[in-house]
Amino acid sequence: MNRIINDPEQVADDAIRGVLLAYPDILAATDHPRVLRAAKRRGEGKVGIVTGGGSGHEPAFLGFVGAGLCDAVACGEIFASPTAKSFHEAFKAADFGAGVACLYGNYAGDNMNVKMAVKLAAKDGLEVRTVVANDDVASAPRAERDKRRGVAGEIMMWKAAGACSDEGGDLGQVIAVAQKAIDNTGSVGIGLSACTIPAAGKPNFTIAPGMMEVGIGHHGEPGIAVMPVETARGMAGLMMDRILEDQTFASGDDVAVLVSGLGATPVMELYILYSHVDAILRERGITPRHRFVGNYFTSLEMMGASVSVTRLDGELDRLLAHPAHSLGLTVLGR
Amino acid sequence: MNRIINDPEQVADDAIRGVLLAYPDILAATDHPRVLRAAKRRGEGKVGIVTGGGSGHEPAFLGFVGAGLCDAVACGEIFASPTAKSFHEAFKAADFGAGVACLYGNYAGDNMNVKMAVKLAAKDGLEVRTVVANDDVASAPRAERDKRRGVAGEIMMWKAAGACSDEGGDLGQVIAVAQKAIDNTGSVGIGLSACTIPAAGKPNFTIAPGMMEVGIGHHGEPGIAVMPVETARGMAGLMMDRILEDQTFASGDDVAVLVSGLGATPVMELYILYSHVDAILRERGITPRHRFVGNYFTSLEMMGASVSVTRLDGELDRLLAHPAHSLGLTVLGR
Amino acid sequence: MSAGTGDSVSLAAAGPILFDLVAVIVREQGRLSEIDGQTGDGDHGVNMGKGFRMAGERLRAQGEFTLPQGLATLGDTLLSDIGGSMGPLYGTFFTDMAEALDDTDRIDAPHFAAMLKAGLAAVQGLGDAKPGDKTLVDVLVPARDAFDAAQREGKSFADSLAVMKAAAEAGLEATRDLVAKVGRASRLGERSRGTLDAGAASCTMILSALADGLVQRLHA
Amino acid sequence: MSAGTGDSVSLAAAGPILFDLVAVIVREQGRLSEIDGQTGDGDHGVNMGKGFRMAGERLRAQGEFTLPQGLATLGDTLLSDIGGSMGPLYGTFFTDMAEALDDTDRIDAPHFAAMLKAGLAAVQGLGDAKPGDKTLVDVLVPARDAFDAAQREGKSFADSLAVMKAAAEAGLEATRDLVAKVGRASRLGERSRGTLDAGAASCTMILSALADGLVQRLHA
Ligand SMILES: Nc1ncnc2c1ncn2[C@@H]1O[C@H](COP(=O)(O)OP(=O)(O)O)[C@@H](O)[C@H]1O
Ligand SMILES: Nc1ncnc2c1ncn2[C@@H]1O[C@H](COP(=O)(O)OP(=O)(O)O)[C@@H](O)[C@H]1O
Ligand SMILES: [Mg+2]
Ligand SMILES: [Mg+2]
Ligand SMILES: [Mg+2]
Ligand SMILES: [Mg+2]
Repeated sequence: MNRIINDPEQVADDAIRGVLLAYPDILAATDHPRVLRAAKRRGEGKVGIVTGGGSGHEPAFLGFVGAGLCDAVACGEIFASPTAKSFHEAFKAADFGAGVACLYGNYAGDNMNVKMAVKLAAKDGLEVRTVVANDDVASAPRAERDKRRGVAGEIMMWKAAGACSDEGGDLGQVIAVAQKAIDNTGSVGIGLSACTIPAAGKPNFTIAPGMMEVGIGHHGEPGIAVMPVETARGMAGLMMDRILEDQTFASGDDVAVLVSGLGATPVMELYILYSHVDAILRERGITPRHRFVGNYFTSLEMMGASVSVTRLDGELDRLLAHPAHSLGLTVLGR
Repeated sequence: MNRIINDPEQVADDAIRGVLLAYPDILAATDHPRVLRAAKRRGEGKVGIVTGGGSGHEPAFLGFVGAGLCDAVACGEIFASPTAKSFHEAFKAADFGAGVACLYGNYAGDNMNVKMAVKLAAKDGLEVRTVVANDDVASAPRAERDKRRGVAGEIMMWKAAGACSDEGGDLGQVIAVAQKAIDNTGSVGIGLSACTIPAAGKPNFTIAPGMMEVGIGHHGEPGIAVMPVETARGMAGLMMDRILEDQTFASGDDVAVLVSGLGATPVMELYILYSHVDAILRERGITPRHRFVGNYFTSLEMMGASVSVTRLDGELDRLLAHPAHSLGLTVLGR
Repeated sequence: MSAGTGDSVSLAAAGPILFDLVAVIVREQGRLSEIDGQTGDGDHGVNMGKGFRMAGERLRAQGEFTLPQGLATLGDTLLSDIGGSMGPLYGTFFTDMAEALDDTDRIDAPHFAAMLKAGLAAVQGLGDAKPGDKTLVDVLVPARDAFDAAQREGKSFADSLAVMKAAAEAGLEATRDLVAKVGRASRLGERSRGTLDAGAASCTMILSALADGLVQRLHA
Repeated sequence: MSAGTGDSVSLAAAGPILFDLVAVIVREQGRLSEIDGQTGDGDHGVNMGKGFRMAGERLRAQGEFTLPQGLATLGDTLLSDIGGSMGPLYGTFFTDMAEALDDTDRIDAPHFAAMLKAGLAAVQGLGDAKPGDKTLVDVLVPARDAFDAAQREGKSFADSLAVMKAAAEAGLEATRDLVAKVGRASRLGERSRGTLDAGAASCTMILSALADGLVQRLHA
């Protein structure tokens, strides 16, 4: 296996050790080896923002801890939910006396571990409220929204909620903003090649050369169609059709767009994809006011990309423009 | 070919179109389609910083245009030097009346196109001076330094020179700082898989599964050894041996370190690699004062990583800490 | 009072049963992963083996512990050190089983019934799996039903445990014909039919070891 | 004065030779890439074809042009639109050849010699390749030497051009035994021996087309 690792079982821990050495100005260790917090602790009275999820999605999740974003993160094994204990410790690390918002993605393991952790925190008297991202419109029909997976749209949720907390919002407001951000976000991914978890040593799904999987999940979960590889224009069309038909976007709408590579796709190809996403939006009278194009939410070395679109109101627009600084995202403010 | 492109011949132009749509606040078009400039034009009297090179290395080269970095960039076809005309137009776009520093990498095509462009600029009365990066210590023995390729260490050169220009340095000072930065930088890459130029449709070199190529170049140029894949610790050791033996680093030295993925390597593995680089430096009493770990200088979807180490003096240390903002690198300042 | 009276066992004497649970999971870890690999991601044995091995170490360090203390340690270890679905599911399973023995220092048939009920409720409360979804619930539900029925029929604690064990094994065997509705295997839909469920397999091992341990001690 | 006097050609009449250069490169583009593919990255034909085709379009749009005007357009197009090594090398080659015809409106043997000398100097000034490095210099140097020798021997312009053509072809053939010292092929070291050099091949085509065009017009 041509990978830069030591013991395949220790990959998640080894990576955390490295990121702490590389970025001590952004991330700090806690007493729990799988929990990191923002290096610059925020003042008392701020709502704490916590996220967490499996490793292998870097810069997600730990790359969205920092000023104007999350305060603490729980890191799992590759593609596996963090433990209940990790989430619980992350809650404690993000407790500044105003409660904690846990903003994570809709996966069975994460749901269960967060649920247990919220129970444990309640015993300590710490109020934790949750928003679970379900932005992947390809993962279930709209009528079964609660079955949809959370993917790169989570970044919009963290950004908005982090800014709201920064602005002094209380727990109710932060939760409401996070929920609004994710409710107004739709995402779709296209997979072009599989990925290999080091401990497994071989891919646990396959995408044939010349084929693409539309609607693939962040761990290779099956999509809605396997078909011959399309042009970038065609891929953008397929993804945007799904996203735009799912919610009623109207001419005159402002949106935020995030195009993320899944790991191995050259960044220049993400720019190409974005050009078509931009054109499709503008043809419909929709204006992309915030644009993020890069590797934001990956799946190890999978090839492919995801597109996320968030419909904005004045509040979300303001919150997305709010300054933020982390490994995965820096916004300088307008 | 499982890639996100339209016409394989148009990949470079299509990507430029996309990046301009996505980041109009950072990059602006010029009259020449392959030349981009910083969106926020800097004041008169500033030394202009220009770079350029083949496409497919994103975020390099265009991702290092922005505040505190380069002012304009010439973009070539994938892995091919920009034209003399492109460099010439980039010089004009970065002409604020104080001369232009062209800081690029040591490749035959780039050398020739820059040389022609400098001649063309001289006819307009525009003074352009050049520094050619040759930081890849694996590409030729130290005695033949002028044959060495420029790789990710170029980023240190752009960063230092951009900051010096920002501070009001004149052309001579900017050139001197750029030369000092690159002279004090050594880089080595390890390749773990090949990459495919879309127009070619198949890789034009190969790395066998289970094998790695130490000292590989940014376009797959042969390295110094092909050997079985090592652990992350072993890879760091091989790379650091080469870098540290090339220049006399001494206990007590301060350095800047850049670990860049070559495209497809998961970012978490770059963190693992960094942890060993950090340990090796500290064992020798060398302190990594600036650390950059991520995908800074890639080779399409090649797997692997490069390590660059720059020995710092007070001036380089200050210049690297100077604020900068571009697609590829943001430094908030201390 | 002796360890076993024929119809109850002292919780202190039952503590070491935890090592039997650890032993069977660690021993069968390869088989559990193999079963998971047929429809899931093939890591059930790895997840369980890691958690139970860690719990075993903590228990050995603890030295003396009662059955509920041991179950609590096991549950806590799973919650603390095993992510994914199994950590919280088995974690809360064992934690809540331990709590069901709060008010006693001996375990008899009614306590066992209460313990099983609490464990099942914890799993279902957290994971929402219904019988027929092809999970460990498809072992727990028939096991509980069989134990309760045996009790209603006036069977002894030991005999009821034997009945439960058989029902658990039958429940496991029956998962072969089910289509997975939750968990990773659910992605496969119809293709998940025809193989056992991994969680059901580990749950059967756990219930059997528990039953065997108690039966041994009932007449000790 | 007529187009050809036997020992000189009017630059205006020689302009259309540019279309012959374009035609041969576009026609042979596949073969050039094939040669480059044996030791380099297989794109020499693509690079040359693209540049010469673009120059052809510009020349057609220009309508009337003299030989140096045409060469300048070709050189300028290569510098503007072809990156890599070939754009600047052939770009400056043609640009400097055009400049060598600045002070005349007819081309005779001394002017041709001056033109060839200027082109070679431009290529070597920019690319630093020496004879034997397995580049187009290995065609240009023997071509120039042969032309100059023929002149010294008192041969006519037309005969000198024929001698030059033969020398260019021999120079190309001789690159087969060379080991590449510059350019991408130099990575291969010894393995680059045994095949022709791509740039030498395109250069031979260019010199031949130029010679043929002039010979035709000398007696027109
Ligand atoms: N919601 C649930 N309720 C009960 N059991 C579940 C649930 N989801 C999954 N399981 C059980 O988990 C088992 C798989 O466990 P394991 O392989 O360790 O975790 P993962 O599926 O995360 O890889 C399944 O065989 C099933 O019995
Ligand atoms: N420094 C140089 N001087 C003269 N000719 C050169 C030099 N470097 C390369 N060449 C010529 O360039 C040719 C290859 O051109 P081409 O394939 O178009 O460019 P690239 O090598 O960038 O792919 C070689 O066959 C050689 O003749
Ligand atoms: Mg798993
Ligand atoms: Mg599993
Ligand atoms: Mg080439
Ligand atoms: Mg070539």
